[in-house]
Amino acid sequence: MTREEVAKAALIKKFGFLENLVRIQRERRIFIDDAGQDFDRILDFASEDLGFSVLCAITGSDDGKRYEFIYHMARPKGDMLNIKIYTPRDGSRVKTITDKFPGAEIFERELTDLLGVKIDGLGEGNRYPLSDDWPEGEYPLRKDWVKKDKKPEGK
Amino acid sequence: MLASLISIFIFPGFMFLVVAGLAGQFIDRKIYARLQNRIGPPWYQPAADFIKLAAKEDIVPDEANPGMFKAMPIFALTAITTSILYIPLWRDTALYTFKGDLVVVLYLLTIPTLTFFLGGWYSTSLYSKIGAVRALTQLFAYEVPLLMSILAPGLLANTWSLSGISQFYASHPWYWLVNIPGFAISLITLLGKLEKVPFDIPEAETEIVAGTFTEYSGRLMAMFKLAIDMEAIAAASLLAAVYLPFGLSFNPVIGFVIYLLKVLFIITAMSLLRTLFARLRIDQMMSFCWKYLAPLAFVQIVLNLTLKGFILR
Amino acid sequence: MRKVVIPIGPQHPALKEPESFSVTLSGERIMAFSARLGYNHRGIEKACEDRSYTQNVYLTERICGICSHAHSTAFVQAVEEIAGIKIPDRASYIRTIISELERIHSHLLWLGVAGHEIGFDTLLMYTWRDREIVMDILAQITGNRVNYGMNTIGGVRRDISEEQKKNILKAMDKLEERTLYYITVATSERTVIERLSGVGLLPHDDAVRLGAVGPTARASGVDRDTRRDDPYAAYDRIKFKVITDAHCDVYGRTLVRVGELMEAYKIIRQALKDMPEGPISVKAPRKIPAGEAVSRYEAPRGEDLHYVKSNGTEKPERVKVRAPTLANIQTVAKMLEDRQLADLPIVIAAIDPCFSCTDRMTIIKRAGSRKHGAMAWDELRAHGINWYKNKGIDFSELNEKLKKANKV
Amino acid sequence: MIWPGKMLKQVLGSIFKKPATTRYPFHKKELDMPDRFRGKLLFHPEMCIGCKMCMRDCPANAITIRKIADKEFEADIDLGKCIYCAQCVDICPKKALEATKKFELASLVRGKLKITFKAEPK
Repeated sequence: MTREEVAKAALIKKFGFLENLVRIQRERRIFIDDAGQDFDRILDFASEDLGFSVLCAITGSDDGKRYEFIYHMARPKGDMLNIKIYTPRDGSRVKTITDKFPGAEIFERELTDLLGVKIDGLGEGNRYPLSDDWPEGEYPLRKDWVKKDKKPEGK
Repeated sequence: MLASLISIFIFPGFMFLVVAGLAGQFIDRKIYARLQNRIGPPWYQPAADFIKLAAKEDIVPDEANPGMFKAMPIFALTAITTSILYIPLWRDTALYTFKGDLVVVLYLLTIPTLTFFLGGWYSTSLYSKIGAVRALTQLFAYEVPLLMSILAPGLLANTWSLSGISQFYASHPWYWLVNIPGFAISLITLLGKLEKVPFDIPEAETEIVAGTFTEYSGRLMAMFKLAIDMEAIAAASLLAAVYLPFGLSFNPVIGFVIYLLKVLFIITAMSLLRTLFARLRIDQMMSFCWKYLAPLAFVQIVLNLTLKGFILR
Repeated sequence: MRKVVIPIGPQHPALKEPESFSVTLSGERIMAFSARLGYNHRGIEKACEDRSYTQNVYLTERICGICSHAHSTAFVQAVEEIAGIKIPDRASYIRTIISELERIHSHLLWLGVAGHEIGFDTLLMYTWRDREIVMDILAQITGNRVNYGMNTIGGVRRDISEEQKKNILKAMDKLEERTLYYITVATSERTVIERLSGVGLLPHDDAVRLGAVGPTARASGVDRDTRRDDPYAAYDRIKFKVITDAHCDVYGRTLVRVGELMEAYKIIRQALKDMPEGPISVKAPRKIPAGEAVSRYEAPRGEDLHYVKSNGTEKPERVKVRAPTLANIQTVAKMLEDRQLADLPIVIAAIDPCFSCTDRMTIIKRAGSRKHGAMAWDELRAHGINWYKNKGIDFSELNEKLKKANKV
Repeated sequence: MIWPGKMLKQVLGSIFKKPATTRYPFHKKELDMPDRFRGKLLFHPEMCIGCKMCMRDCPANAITIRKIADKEFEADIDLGKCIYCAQCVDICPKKALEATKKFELASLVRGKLKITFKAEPK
């Protein structure tokens, strides 16, 4: 069994419902397609027991119906586990992971600014990356967001 | 009356210092550039910079004390112009001389640093204030070794008059060789006085923008820049008079050329020094000055006193 | 002295790009540090969604000027993975060579900037002079000094000819000699050591906890390198050492970077020797099938991560970029703990920050209302013209002359 | 003890070396761009077949091909928008576009950056 298969088997053994949700896309790339309610426990298990201890990034995207969040976790060996969770578009809330990964703060602020997601438990701090005078309620990465101002053409 | 006005404003006073200061700046920048394998500026660059700055609008910050803010560059210029009158340039006597003028010149040359401090402090900007405090802190570090090493030749000559020192070394050739360690110390501390690398801490641009000069612009900035250039010439003249007191007995033209060569040598040495090092931190600069330079200067003084006591009785 | 808060940025000589830090000082000592990022936000991630894959190769390349090859390679790798394209061997070797040449120019650039930040301009002038050697080589192979435009989906756009091979080898010898010299300077110039060692400490555990990447992490003894751990291009066929250091300070980061320079020369020699003959690209479809991929790349500054999601059309559904600086910036606060203001520029510079990469996105927005007291550009210009007029200097004649000259 | 001034020898040696910098705007002889340089674009109207692949692929929408008569095309290139990636040159099936070595394109007037390559009347 390869390293990826070992990790997959361990995940399924611990969390039965992942049976069809864990996918090995290629060498060193594992995806968990929907971690659902158990996200916290899966994250703990992956980072502590399976060794996916490095948080590389958090991707947030909007597919028109719901928001998708991908937590890219890496192992020093080079394997990458991508854990996905979904939230509904209205009243979207996610719990912060800064208590486990202090480095996640900037990624979570980015989600707040660009997707307008509420992150529960994220402390006060400077916003990132939009400017301070950016209007309320405008979230560029949402699919229904449209550019309002256009730069006037030069003389 | 007319003669003294000419000597104050034209030669060897203000005008001479301006021209020599700009030329000195050019030489310094050109050598610095060539040592770094660059072409460097054309000869008129310092003058062009000065004219450009002088043609700009002066902006005085709302918060600043306008009187102090505007007066400081003028104080700096005045102090330096005054100091050059007491330094023997190409003869063994200066234009004006009295007992103890060495100490007066040293303190006149300290005034520019104080004006940097006050100018920075009264412009009330945070960068300026930090720069001002650094300028003053640095002053306490380099001033002691500088003072001790410059007074040492005077101790040997048994006079604290610059003209007296020149006359003594003119009548006792080769004695100046004793003062070479002091010369080295003065050169290094001079870098601190003129705020050049490795002691450009008060205006370290990557840390505090332009330090004390952050809020200065236009003519006031031009004057400050000019003051630094003139200070370089005045200080180099002082070092030349104290440490390189030879070739003073020729006719004025040859004497003047020799004087220029001495100043050129000192400026070149400073350019070379500032090419070689990284900027120190203020605490490192303090400990360097007090741990190494001050004891060395003290050794120089002891050496000179011993020499005086035993040989020149 | 009471505590003061001083702003470093958005415009500050220590920073080569606009970013804002505020530092609380007590005397010279740093008590607190906070960063406000986002000044370089250009909306690239959003813009990627409106453009085709081919256009996006060039757009991602312009995320950053220094690590342009890193971003475009990471992007095309992700797209190739989704589309199931296997690029020719020669193309992957060429990508490896360009990537190492880029690392060389980036590290030499860093060495110069580090010299400048500690007031050692001579080091800056010398390293940047020698950096021209590798810039010339890059210009010869790819056409330009930065933004090489080398990648395309399915391979590379330009081949390396026999003559260029010889030139590269010659340049490597020259650069190796120069780098050895800089290693001696960095390790035996007293003032440099005084300014670098013990500054910006980032202990191993903190580096791991805060998610540091690249040379910043490796200088804290974290043995991690995407080139070896998650090989891409031709790195799985090339032997190289991963340079680590246990100093944990800016001095260690300098040693890691110069060490990586030496490694890069070896990698390029090896890649040039092993490079097989053959085509340099395969044809890629304009429409990429639905799918997703995560691509990692060891940029000069650390691990660069691109996530691409496609939906079966000509345009991607989502492109996510995690530049190395974003991972590293959070270590700066730790490094600055209890240091002096004078250490701040070099500590920030030591993570080799690239804020353009970090910020990526904008939507251009006209400022609706001017702030009180600020002048608009036209107003400022009119003020300037008037000011000079009052002084008796009139440029209007000169302007007319210039206009005429421009027309001719 | 480690002494400062490690670069002394090299620095002094520089005096006798030719400077690495050039007087750029006055001396341009040294500036020879490599053959693969991607500079200002050149359009050959007689070769264009109007497939508009260049328009489709341009990341900056800097190029516009206009049909003026049967089999006659004009190109508008906005050098202010162009990012000089030369993708249009690569994609053109008839080699109607060419990247030249010209790079000094700065202008005080934005309008000057828009250039039109007219087809010669037949």
